[in-house]
Amino acid sequence: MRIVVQDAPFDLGTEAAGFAEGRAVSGAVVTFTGIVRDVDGGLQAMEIEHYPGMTEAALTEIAEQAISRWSLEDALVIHRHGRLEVGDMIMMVATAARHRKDAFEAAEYLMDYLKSRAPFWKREVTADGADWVAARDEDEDALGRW
Amino acid sequence: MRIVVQDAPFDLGTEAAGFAEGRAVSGAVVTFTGIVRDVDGGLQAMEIEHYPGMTEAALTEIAEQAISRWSLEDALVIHRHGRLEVGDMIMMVATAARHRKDAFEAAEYLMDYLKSRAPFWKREVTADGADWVAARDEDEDALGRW
Amino acid sequence: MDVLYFAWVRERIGIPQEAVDTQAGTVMDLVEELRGREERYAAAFADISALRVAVDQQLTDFDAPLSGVREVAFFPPMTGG
Amino acid sequence: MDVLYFAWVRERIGIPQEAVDTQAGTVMDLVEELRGREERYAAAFADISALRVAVDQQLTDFDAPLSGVREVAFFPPMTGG
Repeated sequence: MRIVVQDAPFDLGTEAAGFAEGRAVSGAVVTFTGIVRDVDGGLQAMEIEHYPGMTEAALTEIAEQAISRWSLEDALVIHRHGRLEVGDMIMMVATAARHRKDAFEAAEYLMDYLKSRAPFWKREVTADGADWVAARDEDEDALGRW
Repeated sequence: MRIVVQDAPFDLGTEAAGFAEGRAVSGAVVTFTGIVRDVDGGLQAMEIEHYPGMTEAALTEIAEQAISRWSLEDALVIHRHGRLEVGDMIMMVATAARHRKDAFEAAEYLMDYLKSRAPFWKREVTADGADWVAARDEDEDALGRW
Repeated sequence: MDVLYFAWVRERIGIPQEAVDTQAGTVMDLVEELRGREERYAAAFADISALRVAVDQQLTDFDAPLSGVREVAFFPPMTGG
Repeated sequence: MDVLYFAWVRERIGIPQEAVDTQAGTVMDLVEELRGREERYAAAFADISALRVAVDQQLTDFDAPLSGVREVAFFPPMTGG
């Protein structure tokens, strides 16, 4: 398991290839990558604040839960903070399991918990100023299925 | 959309990074990678036969269905044939959507259809000889949810 | 019409492909015709519930008509991914 | 005890962190105490249903006891991923 919290960019290609490299136990590797998206056409930047210390602990706990529940061979979580531009990669998760269903479910679980239970807060900067992104009810509701 | 059927290896890192590169419409990119797994400890190789012509047509149709149903910005399917060793990557799919739920579902849909509706046949080579892999009922059943 | 065989169907019949001159109206008629040829065909087509068929590279079923068809393929259930 | 504020809670109160000397028994008692201080605290804690709390870096609720606690953090619902 690897948990990375950093302001620097990460390289999806290197991370995905490194994670999948030489697996003979797992037949299935799933990755999810989140990218800064310009929803209404005026986004200048996305700023991400986090809670140093608690962030790493929360991500570790979420990943350990996923590994145990789906018997994963491995899991990876990378999450950036600081200022990001449109098109920048915000975060990624990766899961390795014997069967595809487990790898998919575990990756969705990681994402659902990461959205609402890891201490990150997003702020969108536009020409009109900066606004904190409101948590969405459907993200909270998504936890109900696990 | 890109559909690739080849006997040569592919580079997951290059493919994943290239697929996700510079997306400003999609906030979510999911990849699935299938790897040759040594299930019972005696696998020497996996041989994959396919139906040239029909394979590309079937994969294109499956990907078009996924793009239309989940309003994907893009989809990628790469599938190898020929002789593969344990740990080799067999295939990958990638999906790009605005929201994570769509990207995940579309990738699972691609995988479910690719398992049972694209003309590939796997044969496992062990010290005892070579055996065609039997289709699993649960793979056929998986189509029922779509 | 070209008839193609894949995986263990190909192995059982012993060839990957052949040209077949037939008046068969449906896939099932063609199967009956092939079964009557030789033991290896009878063995390959013994249980058609274990087989799948594509007509002009589209998956279909054994009732499918063959008029105007250029290519028919027989194979076991697919195991991609 | 260290009290930390994040996102718009931090902005409303105007500082990211402060040391608070308190006898508060629970998080809610601490909230009441802070509310009584100044308008900016009252504003930040006006609607606690819009807030989340972590005690020693573990998410918890406003009934949580504070004995032996070193760090309490207040913030809006998280928006990671």
